[in-house]
Amino acid sequence: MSTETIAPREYQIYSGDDLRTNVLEISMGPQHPSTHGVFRMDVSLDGETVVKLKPVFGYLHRNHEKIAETTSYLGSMPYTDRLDYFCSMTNNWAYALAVEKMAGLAVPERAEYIRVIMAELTRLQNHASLVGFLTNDLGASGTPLLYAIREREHILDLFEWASGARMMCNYMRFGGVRNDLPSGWLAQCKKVVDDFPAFMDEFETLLTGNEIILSRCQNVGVLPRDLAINASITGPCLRASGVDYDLRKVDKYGIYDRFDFKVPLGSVGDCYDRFMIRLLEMRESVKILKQALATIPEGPVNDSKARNFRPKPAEAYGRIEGPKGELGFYLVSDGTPKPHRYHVRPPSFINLTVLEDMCLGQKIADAVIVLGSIDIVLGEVDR
Amino acid sequence: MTPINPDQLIVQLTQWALSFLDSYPLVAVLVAILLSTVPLIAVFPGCFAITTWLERKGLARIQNRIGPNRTGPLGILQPAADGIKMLLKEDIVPKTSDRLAHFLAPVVLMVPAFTILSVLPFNRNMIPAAVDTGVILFFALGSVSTLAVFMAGWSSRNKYSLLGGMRAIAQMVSYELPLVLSGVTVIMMTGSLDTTKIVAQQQLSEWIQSSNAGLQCLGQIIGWNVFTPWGFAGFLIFFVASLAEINRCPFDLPEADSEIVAGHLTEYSGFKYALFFMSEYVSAFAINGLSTTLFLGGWSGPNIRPPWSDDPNALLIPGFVWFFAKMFALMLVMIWIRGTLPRLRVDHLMGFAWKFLLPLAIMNIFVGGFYYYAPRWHGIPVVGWPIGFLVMYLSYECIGRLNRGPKTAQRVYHYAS
Amino acid sequence: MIDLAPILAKFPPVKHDAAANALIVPQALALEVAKWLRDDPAYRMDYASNVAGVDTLPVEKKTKVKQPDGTDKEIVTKKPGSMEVVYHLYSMALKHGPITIKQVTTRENPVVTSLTPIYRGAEFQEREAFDLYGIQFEGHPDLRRILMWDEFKDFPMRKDYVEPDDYEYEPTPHDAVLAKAKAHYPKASTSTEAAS
Amino acid sequence: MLGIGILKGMVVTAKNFFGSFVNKRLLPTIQYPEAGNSVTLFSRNIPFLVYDNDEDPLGTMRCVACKICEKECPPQCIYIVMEKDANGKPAKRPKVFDIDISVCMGCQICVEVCPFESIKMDSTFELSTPDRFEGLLLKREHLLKSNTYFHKIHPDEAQEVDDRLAAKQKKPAPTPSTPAA
Repeated sequence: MSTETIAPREYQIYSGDDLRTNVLEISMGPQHPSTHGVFRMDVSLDGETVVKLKPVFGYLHRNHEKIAETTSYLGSMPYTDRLDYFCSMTNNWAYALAVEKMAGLAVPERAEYIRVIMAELTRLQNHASLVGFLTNDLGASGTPLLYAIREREHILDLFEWASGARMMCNYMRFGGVRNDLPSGWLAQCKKVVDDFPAFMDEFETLLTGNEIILSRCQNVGVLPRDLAINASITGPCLRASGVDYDLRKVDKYGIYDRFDFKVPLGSVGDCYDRFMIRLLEMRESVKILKQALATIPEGPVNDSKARNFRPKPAEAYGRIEGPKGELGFYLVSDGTPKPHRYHVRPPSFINLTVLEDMCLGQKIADAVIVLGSIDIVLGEVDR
Repeated sequence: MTPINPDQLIVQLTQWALSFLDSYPLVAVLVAILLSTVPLIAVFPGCFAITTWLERKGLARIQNRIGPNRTGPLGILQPAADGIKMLLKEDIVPKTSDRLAHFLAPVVLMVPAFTILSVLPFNRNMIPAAVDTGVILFFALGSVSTLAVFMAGWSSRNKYSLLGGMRAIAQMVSYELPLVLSGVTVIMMTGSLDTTKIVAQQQLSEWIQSSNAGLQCLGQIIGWNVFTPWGFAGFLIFFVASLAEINRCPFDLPEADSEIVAGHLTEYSGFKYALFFMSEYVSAFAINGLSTTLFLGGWSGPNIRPPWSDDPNALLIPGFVWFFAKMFALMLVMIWIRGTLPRLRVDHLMGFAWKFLLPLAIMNIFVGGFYYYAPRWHGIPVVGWPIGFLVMYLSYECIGRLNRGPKTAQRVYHYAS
Repeated sequence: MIDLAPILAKFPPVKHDAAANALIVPQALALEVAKWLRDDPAYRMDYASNVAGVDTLPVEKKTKVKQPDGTDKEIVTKKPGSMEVVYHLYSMALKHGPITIKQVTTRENPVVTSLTPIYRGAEFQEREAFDLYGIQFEGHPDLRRILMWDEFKDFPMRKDYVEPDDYEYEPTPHDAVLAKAKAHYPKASTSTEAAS
Repeated sequence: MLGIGILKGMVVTAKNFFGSFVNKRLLPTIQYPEAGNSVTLFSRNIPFLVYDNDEDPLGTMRCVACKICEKECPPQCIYIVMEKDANGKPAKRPKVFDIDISVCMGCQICVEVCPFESIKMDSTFELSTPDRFEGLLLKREHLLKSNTYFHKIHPDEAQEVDDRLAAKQKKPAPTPSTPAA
């Protein structure tokens, strides 16, 4: 690696004496069909080619961190649902993990299994819908997305059954989960997980070989390995660039060391790799789910002491491998029931750092799919 | 009194009506014009309404949805509801737009869309304008739509619209070439630009004249151009190019919603938008009608003589039924494609036209020439057919491979140890 | 846990905060330490995971101590406030971590050294700390507001931040909210007030 | 061959097109409101207050106005005023119990912290109203619902709660637990 940071590339506009063109500045968003929420890109175009791109966000900013600092530790849990509203289960887990790390709470065995099951189900539905949204950005009129949403409904039904809500689950608690799984839940979950590979096959037949997707995604929005590391990219985007860094393997948080799964790696780091890595990760998640469902023990699901506790002055940084990347919570306690500092490290926020680098010199249509392949959720970017 | 011929009923009725005006030739001409244009203006918007309903229902089913089902049984009144909604919407014109061009664009798009319908033979003796150079007229008038789209894009004073307009020009001009060249093969074989002659050429008249009902029926089908190697390749090229010409998915770049919002349509609303929308569908019908005429035998179809008639030209099922059936079948394929495929990128689009379709279309002309002169055995093209097919297949493979290049390929993924 | 002794030995001004297991790095040295941490083969801390600003208000604690003569004497202990920027560094190459480094500065004039020249990944998070805490990062290539709009003047994450009084009507105002509502809508009496 | 991937994709969509006419799995839409809604026995939406006896809702409401839920509610949407009897002594009953459902996010934390099992989650959802302010402010009268209703919407949970309360009754006089920090 070089000694200095990898600076953004510059795009040179041809400016011969005989040819003079003007740069077209377009403000894509916040109301635009494909900016995944209220996200804005200030794009400068040379014809159709992107010469400058600045991401602008904050339209959904509600100062989540400040709210958390004025409420109790438990009171922030439902707010974490609303960070990345696609993956409330993993958000809950990341926060619970940070608090457990800070306060030294233990999690019962069954609760750990439930957490793994919920997190992997979340990963399945997030990746499936992301691939759907990506194809929407590519211009498919919603067909793959609706197939993904069809499958996602089954997973959301499971979430609702366990937690009472489909998206804002608010299910994990410090030292466990809120309530035990209802009877019959595990059997239904097994059925959903067993049905999932059939959907994956259909999905892959529909998408992976399609010549238009191949030509649109391959060698577009390349994120080099060194830049990916230097810019703190995490999650599938990082692994698509060929870096073997999956927190489930590195940190082995929870009980991930008990499961047998593999980490798929890309080689080029383009949109197609990011897209394929997600499809492959879904297959691995199905594997984890099958193992977890087969071995889940009986027992308590939460630590009754963990309610309404008052942590000692301490600080902790807890992180998990969310579907979008490393989701971390940095907590500082000063001994009061409210956190002194509560900071979220949102993966989609930091993954946007390299958006400009990936889009420069590409067409405007590519900028849209590069953004789609990063997988951002504005609830998390803006907080 | 000739026996009733269901096929020619409408034509006969028209002639009967006009016979009253024999003494007023000027009025007769005017009435004749009205009688051939009014049905076009009445029928095709109806077809447009049915197609929007079909598209919404079909896409919905492809996507595992139900589709519109609240307006009437099966949502059949949805087009009417859409229409009412569209007409009641406020007509918004951007302040800085070029008002005249902004107003004219939908009109300029609509007029040629309807005009080109007039050279399509819907049935025997049923062609609104029997022009000797029908195909030329079709292409010439059809390309006016490029101008309309650019007018819309430029006059809106919206950057997305401008990009859409520029894309539209590049795309339509490029795809005109393979479109025309694949049609040229048919013109070459027929030796005429007259659409009625092109249809007649696709009918095996000896078989139809014979007394065997099976042969009569088969003779209406077997001669379609699409069953020859050059016709098949030409049909595919023509169909793909026509998708681009009418901005249908996967070539809907001028109105690519995920990239440039709605392209040239971004600043249109209300009635003007409805006109745009309808014109696009009418041009889709027109171009599908032309590809039906050129390659799918026009109005001819599996048809037999009515039992009461000895006239070799009398047919039980009117020809325009077959014509519309084929046209709608092509529309359904377009809907199916729309439900499946993502959009191309602008440079791929150009590459596809110039580096893939154009060479193939030129190759197809040579194959057509070879087929024409290749020796036949009892009129059956024993040499021309297989060799023509082989050449077209090989050139498809080769040009396809040359275009794909080493860059895009299925990849093998590895797992971290 | 990573052995921090070599860093402390190499950079004597760097202090170790045992409670948080963090390195307190003086601003002048921050770039150098970060670069060394990134490139040293034993550490290879190539991944700046988390960057967070922390604001601590000055604390004034009054304790009464009984004097030998029986009277109470108040002892006032003052803890000065501080502004910190915390970096959590990990290594993707060696898969270990974290090393927490902190730059501590004053609340009145918060200036620290930006680590963006070493870690591109810190770019947005430092901008966020600038936006919400008003911490100036020296050497940051593009220090602009990121979440708040450009015209916004205040720093909302600071502990002494006072919300502006652009209060929106809420049907259940009570306590602090009620006071604010009363100030904002002097005449309007809310339904709950009437009920209670 | 160029185009094979596209053709395969078209076969998939064609299968889904025809499958949607025969396979229920391929047409998962529920026609609300004719074919029922998607509320399950586990859905939670907004809180309600439980009372035991249908004859006397106000007399048998479980809430004692301890204000724990008001304190713990993350978006601060609950407002409670305790009732005072004739002598000005606090009666263990709320006089005002308002929930602003335009603020409530249905997180269920009030249910978790309530020591008296008096606030539970409802599953109604058709609460839209043209009145943005008063219409979305649910008062004590709106919120009070019987235990029978609770049994109807969440039978398992209601049974558990009843069992817990019965066990508590057996024990000598329960002391209301103090609000935790």
